[in-house]
Amino acid sequence: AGKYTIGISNTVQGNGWREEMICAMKAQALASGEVAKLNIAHRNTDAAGQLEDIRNLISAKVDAIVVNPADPAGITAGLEEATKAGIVVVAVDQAVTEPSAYIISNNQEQYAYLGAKWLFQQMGGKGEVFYMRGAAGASADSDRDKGFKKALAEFPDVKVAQEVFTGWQQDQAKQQILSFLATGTPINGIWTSGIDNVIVDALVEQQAPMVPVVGADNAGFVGQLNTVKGLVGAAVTNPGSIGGAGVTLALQILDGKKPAQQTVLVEPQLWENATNEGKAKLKSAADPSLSPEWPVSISIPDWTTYTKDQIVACKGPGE
Amino acid sequence: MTDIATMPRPVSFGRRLKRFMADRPLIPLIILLIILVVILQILRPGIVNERWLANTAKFAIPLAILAGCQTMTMLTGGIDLSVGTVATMSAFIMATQIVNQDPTVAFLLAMLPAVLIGLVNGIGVGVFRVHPLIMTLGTSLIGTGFLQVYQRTVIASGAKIPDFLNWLGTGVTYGFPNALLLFVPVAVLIVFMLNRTGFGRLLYAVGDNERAARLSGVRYWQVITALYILSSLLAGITGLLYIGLIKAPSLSLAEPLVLPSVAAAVIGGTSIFGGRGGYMGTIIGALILTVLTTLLTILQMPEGGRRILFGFIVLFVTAAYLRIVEDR
Amino acid sequence: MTTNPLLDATGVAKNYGAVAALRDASLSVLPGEVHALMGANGAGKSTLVKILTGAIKADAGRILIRGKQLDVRSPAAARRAGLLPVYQEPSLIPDLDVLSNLRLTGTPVEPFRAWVRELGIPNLDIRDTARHIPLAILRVLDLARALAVEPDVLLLDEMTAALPANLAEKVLEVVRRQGDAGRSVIFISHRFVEISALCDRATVLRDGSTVGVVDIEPGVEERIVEMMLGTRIEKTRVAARAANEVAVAAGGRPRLSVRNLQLGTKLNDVSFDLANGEVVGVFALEGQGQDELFAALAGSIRPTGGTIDVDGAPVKFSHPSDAIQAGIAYVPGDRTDALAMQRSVRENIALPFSAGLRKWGPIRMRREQVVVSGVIGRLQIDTRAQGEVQRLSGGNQQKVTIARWIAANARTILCFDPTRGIDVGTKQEIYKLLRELAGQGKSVLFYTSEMEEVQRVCDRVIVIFGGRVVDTFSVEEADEPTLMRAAYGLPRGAKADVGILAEVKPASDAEAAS
Amino acid sequence: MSRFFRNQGWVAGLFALLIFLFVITKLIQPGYGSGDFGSLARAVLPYAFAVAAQTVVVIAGGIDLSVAAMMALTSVTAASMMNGASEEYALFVVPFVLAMGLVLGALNGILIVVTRVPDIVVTLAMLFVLQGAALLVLGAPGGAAAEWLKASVIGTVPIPGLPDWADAWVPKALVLLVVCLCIVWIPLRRSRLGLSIYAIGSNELAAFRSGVPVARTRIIAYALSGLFAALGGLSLTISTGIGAPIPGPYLLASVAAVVLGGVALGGGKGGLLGPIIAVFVLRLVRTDLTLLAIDPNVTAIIEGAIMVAVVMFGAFITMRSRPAGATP
Ligand SMILES: Nc1ncnc2c1ncn2[C@@H]1O[C@H](COP(=O)(O)OP(=O)(O)OP(=O)(O)O)[C@@H](O)[C@H]1O
Ligand SMILES: Nc1ncnc2c1ncn2[C@@H]1O[C@H](COP(=O)(O)OP(=O)(O)OP(=O)(O)O)[C@@H](O)[C@H]1O
Ligand SMILES: [Mg+2]
Ligand SMILES: [Mg+2]
Repeated sequence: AGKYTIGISNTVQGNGWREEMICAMKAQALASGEVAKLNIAHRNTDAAGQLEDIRNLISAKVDAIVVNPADPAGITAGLEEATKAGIVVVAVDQAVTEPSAYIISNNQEQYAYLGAKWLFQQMGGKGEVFYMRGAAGASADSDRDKGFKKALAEFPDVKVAQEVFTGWQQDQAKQQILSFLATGTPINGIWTSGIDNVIVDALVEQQAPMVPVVGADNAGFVGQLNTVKGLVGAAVTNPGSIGGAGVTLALQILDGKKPAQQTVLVEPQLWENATNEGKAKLKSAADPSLSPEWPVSISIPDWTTYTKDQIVACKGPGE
Repeated sequence: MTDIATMPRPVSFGRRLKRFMADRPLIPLIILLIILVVILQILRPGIVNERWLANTAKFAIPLAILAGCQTMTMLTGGIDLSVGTVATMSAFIMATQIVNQDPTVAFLLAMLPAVLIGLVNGIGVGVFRVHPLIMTLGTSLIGTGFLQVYQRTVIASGAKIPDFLNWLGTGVTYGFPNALLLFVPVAVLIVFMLNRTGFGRLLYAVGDNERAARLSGVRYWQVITALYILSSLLAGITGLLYIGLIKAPSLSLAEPLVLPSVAAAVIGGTSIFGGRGGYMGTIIGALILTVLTTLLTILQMPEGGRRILFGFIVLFVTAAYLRIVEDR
Repeated sequence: MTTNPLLDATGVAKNYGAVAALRDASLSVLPGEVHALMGANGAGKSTLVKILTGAIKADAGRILIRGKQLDVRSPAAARRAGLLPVYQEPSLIPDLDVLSNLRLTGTPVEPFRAWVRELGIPNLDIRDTARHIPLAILRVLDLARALAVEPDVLLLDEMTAALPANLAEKVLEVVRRQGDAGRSVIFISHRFVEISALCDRATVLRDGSTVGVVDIEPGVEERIVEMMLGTRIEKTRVAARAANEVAVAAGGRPRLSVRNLQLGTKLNDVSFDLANGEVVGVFALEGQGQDELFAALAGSIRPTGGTIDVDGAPVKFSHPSDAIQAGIAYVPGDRTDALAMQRSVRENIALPFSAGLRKWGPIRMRREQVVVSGVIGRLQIDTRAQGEVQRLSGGNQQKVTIARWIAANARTILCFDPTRGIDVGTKQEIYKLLRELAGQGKSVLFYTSEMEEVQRVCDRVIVIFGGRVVDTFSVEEADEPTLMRAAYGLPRGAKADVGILAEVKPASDAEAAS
Repeated sequence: MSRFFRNQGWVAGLFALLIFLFVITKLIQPGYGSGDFGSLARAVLPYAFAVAAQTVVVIAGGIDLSVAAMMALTSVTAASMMNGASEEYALFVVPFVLAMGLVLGALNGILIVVTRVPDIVVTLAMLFVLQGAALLVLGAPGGAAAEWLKASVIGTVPIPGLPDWADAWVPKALVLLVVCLCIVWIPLRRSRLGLSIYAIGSNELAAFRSGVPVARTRIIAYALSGLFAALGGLSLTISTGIGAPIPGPYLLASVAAVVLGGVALGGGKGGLLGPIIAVFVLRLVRTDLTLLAIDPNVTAIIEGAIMVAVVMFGAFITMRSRPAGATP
């Protein structure tokens, strides 16, 4: 058994990406052999609630806290208190503004930019795009919006036909795409903020003309990219396994191996099925045994050491 | 002097119309629905076509069934906030159990938590007199917790949507969504139950005056327990229908339907204080909400503006309906 | 007339949808007068009071107060104009204690306490929450609260209906003195004794219109009844109970046999029998345990001791449905306890049909319709507003509570003050009905707050005092002084030396005359 | 004495439960000290204001579904106004935001009174409207809070004459909470207005007939609710230093705490102390679950079960305290 207690704070429960992140944290803690106990605060709440959780973790005297911040700036006070109490703080998935914290994050702006740029190229640099965002008012959503707008600026002939917020809810997204299809407005591409497989479903169901679709590397969507006839699309990686990487980083720091910089960005990749090379990547990435909401990139080279069985088992040390 | 009061005054056409509508509260509700559809058609000419109608029905049906659960519980002065969780649980269990179970077994397993949660709700509310809001909120938290725990045991085995549910959820036959095959009997049953069966009568009576019902020999806990089990069962079935429609088993699948289901029942004229209301109004309420959602989706405006508009339209529709219906 | 009226309302009309509650009501009250407002159930008395006091808005009409036209828009405005009502339903806030209720209405506390004592409640704790206070006391508190602000016009809507004899007596005394002190009182009651003892004049309403104003003098009751009932009079004339009408042969074991019933401190030792075909009266002052007795027999509360036998077999009721199973139905005194107010008359009457688990299935609508309209006809329920029971007048609501059990064909009916707030005509109907039921071999236990009713319906009467049956009389023995004496716990044969008894006059109202 | 227990027994019981939980906490984590108590007080702050907001309207016989959205709107408004502004400017921002809460709350009340639509629908509609408005103010979390405001909930209040160790147990956040609530509540509770709020919740008809201006009282109750919600929104901005347009989990939490605190959802009964203690209980349970490192999926089950169990227990003792059953 290991020697450290690691605290984890996460503020979204019940979505596949976050569940994978938690499982990655558990699996990595187990695989590292250095962690005696995980102390996980995992519930639906806001920044104030996350502050509460962080302070509770401080009270519980953990050695490190890995946090997926509800907001980059909103939990500064709690992170500062943690650092003062000698606790190592690592933020995953999103950056935080607290300077003492270490950050290992997916680059959300780049995520959107990469996918949007590919999409606009597929559309031949012109036409109408259906822009399906995440949850209005969430910071990850506004970061992605920046990336999307950046790409849009590079393609002056591409227009946003309609912008909707899916709230990252499957049912809302499906209802929205169906409503939109019913209007008969012609579109040339669909960009989604990770609620992707229901969109393809809807296109198939309604026998609507297939247009290029960009989504995330969720197992369901990756499977569709491989199998659905006529579907051209791209999955942009946004690994939930970043959580495991966060645990690794925290352990490195605890062991005295501080990284060179405070911030490590995991750059997204894009897998498309328009080229043979891309198809091959998608084939190898596909994993039909995973829950369709889980990202298929279940590990991050150099950062995670667990096996697929371990993350799927979703067991931490002592469980 | 006295003549003014005693003479039978000629009743104006407006008043007659108003009284006509007041006696048939469904008519103004339907008119409000039609107005919304017309607005939609004006904003996006051509949108109201066969396919749109089918899609609207598809999404309105699960909402309407859940709103049926709310209608029935609200008649007794209660509310069932656990329907979202129950529907999600049934859907998720179905999708994960079908992978290596017989469909019948999977179905029974999927309905098991529904029955259990309904039973616990019923006993809590009916026997221990816990406020329904707290009781169902509590069981929905507990249910969510169990679902999370369960979810971890099936990560490796994946999920599948049974073809039948797929057909039921998304299929269309001669322009009619297949979901109607489930919904029409359910709706007829609920309406019949509320109006023409002893149990339905008791729901109204218990919600109106529990002491009076008791003195008439009604055992409150029996009615309430049966009610919450029924509500949960309906929610479970809705979950199966919904997973056939959405085809993505998530741990929060039906949660977004909970508040709208309450809203649909209230817009449809059911009183949250009990004793008053009916299911036909609720169905139209669900349709109104679904059309409204479409309307807002296709509107080009900032999300904040959309929500503000949504709020005001809901308020306006309900207020207009009340104005028309109440004859004071 | 020499003096100007204090309050003068003319041409008041009020419609509820298709129902005309008031068509053309007028009412003129002189200073210092106790003015009766009379009318059959549903005539519009309560509606008129509500309009006069701003609780609802009239559709038409003119209201003058001290000769000035005032627009009384709310109860608060009426209060400022010197009009203070005691409505037919208690209006203390249930969840506030009495003191807070006083503060809410800005009522001075000391005068209130004085009035409460005066009205015969010596030991009121004003920190008690209104919800926990019995109905009769609440009515008195309502009155005391009104009296405490010394209104110019006091409007009392069936103030005495829910009161036991001793409290009613005090109320009448106080009201009479109001008149003497130069204040006006509008007094609504269905009891002619009270009207004749108290009032100077009476305005009579029928079907929402004022049909006459009469001075109260001996013998005027006949005329009032005529005006009140109009065409209904003929039916009412059918005499109540022929003196020789006796119970059908009460052979065999008693229908209901109660032995040594105990319930906490409320019931100490109650034993009596109720035979098939018999109407047994229960007479008691307020709070002697009669509520608990009825509730225990109805299965509403569990007795702590004693036995109840039905048809010779011991029973233990743990829920009203057990009692109903045994054929015992309970008509509570407070109709808000018995009715689903937002539901229709039909549903309310048919409610017991669906109660049992086995009856949850489809309803045979046609059969139900027949049964329900049968009892509606039999009790002459005014069904103009039958869609919702809450829109019926108080008296008609009361009838629905009884109709339910007639429809369900209950073998034994426990009636707790069933004629509370019922007009003379209907009262007669109910007396007749109860006798008819007895004639069919059914049995009735009948609590009443009006002594003369004992004479009209009962075969025997038991008197309860302090939670014990203190005496049992046959109907022939049960004259009012005897009953009163027993109700005060005085042994039989003692001298009638209690002050209040001296004032009890023999019944001399219209009903007796008919 | 017996009346005290009848009226305050529930609150006393809750308080005992709270003390019990503190003992448990100390046993789980012997190092639990004044600093941790300060954390608890800060965590309680937004919940407590949300619950106060809910309590006022529930006592008045209504329910406010817009509490959390109101907090979000006031929070983003405060945060965006203070963004880049001087420290002194916050002196203006605070009263402005409070006034905004008061006015928007009153708007809730006015809409209920004018449209005669049930409270639950009006506040549900307002939930969307306020959410939309919050999104228009700030499209994503952001803004700032003045330093002195942030400092106002950190640390402890030195009370003259008290030894340092005792001072350490008086966190500023707690003092702020108590002061804010008392300033509004205590004078209200004793006033005729306060009685009127209870009266309309207890029996609206009786209240009207007692001369209570029902409409005005209802509007004031909602305005007060808005004021408390604005305090809650401010406390969010103060503790996080930003404003977030997505409402936090305060709506359901507030309803749950109201019921746990002994306030009847029908209105007319209860006080503010019970719900506030209930909030402390719920937060402390959360702390204990974290200290014990309970599996996060199980915490949902435990929280739900505790909520249900406490209310069930309450119902149970009420039933027991009436051995003779309901009087007729
Ligand atoms: N809210 C209402 N809606 C419809 N009808 C009503 C309403 N309130 C009263 N009515 C009707 O108005 C008529 C007069 O009722 P009101 O209560 O004034 O009678 P009342 O003379 O007081 O009778 P009682 O002696 O039985 O109390 C009745 O027919 C009643 O059904
Ligand atoms: N649904 C109904 N509609 C109308 N009248 C009814 C209904 N149910 C019962 N009754 C009448 O109520 C009275 C007694 O009811 P009760 O339920 O005790 O009958 P029962 O002896 O169980 O008869 P059954 O077996 O027919 O239900 C009978 O006069 C019966 O006609
Ligand atoms: Mg009346
Ligand atoms: Mg009477």
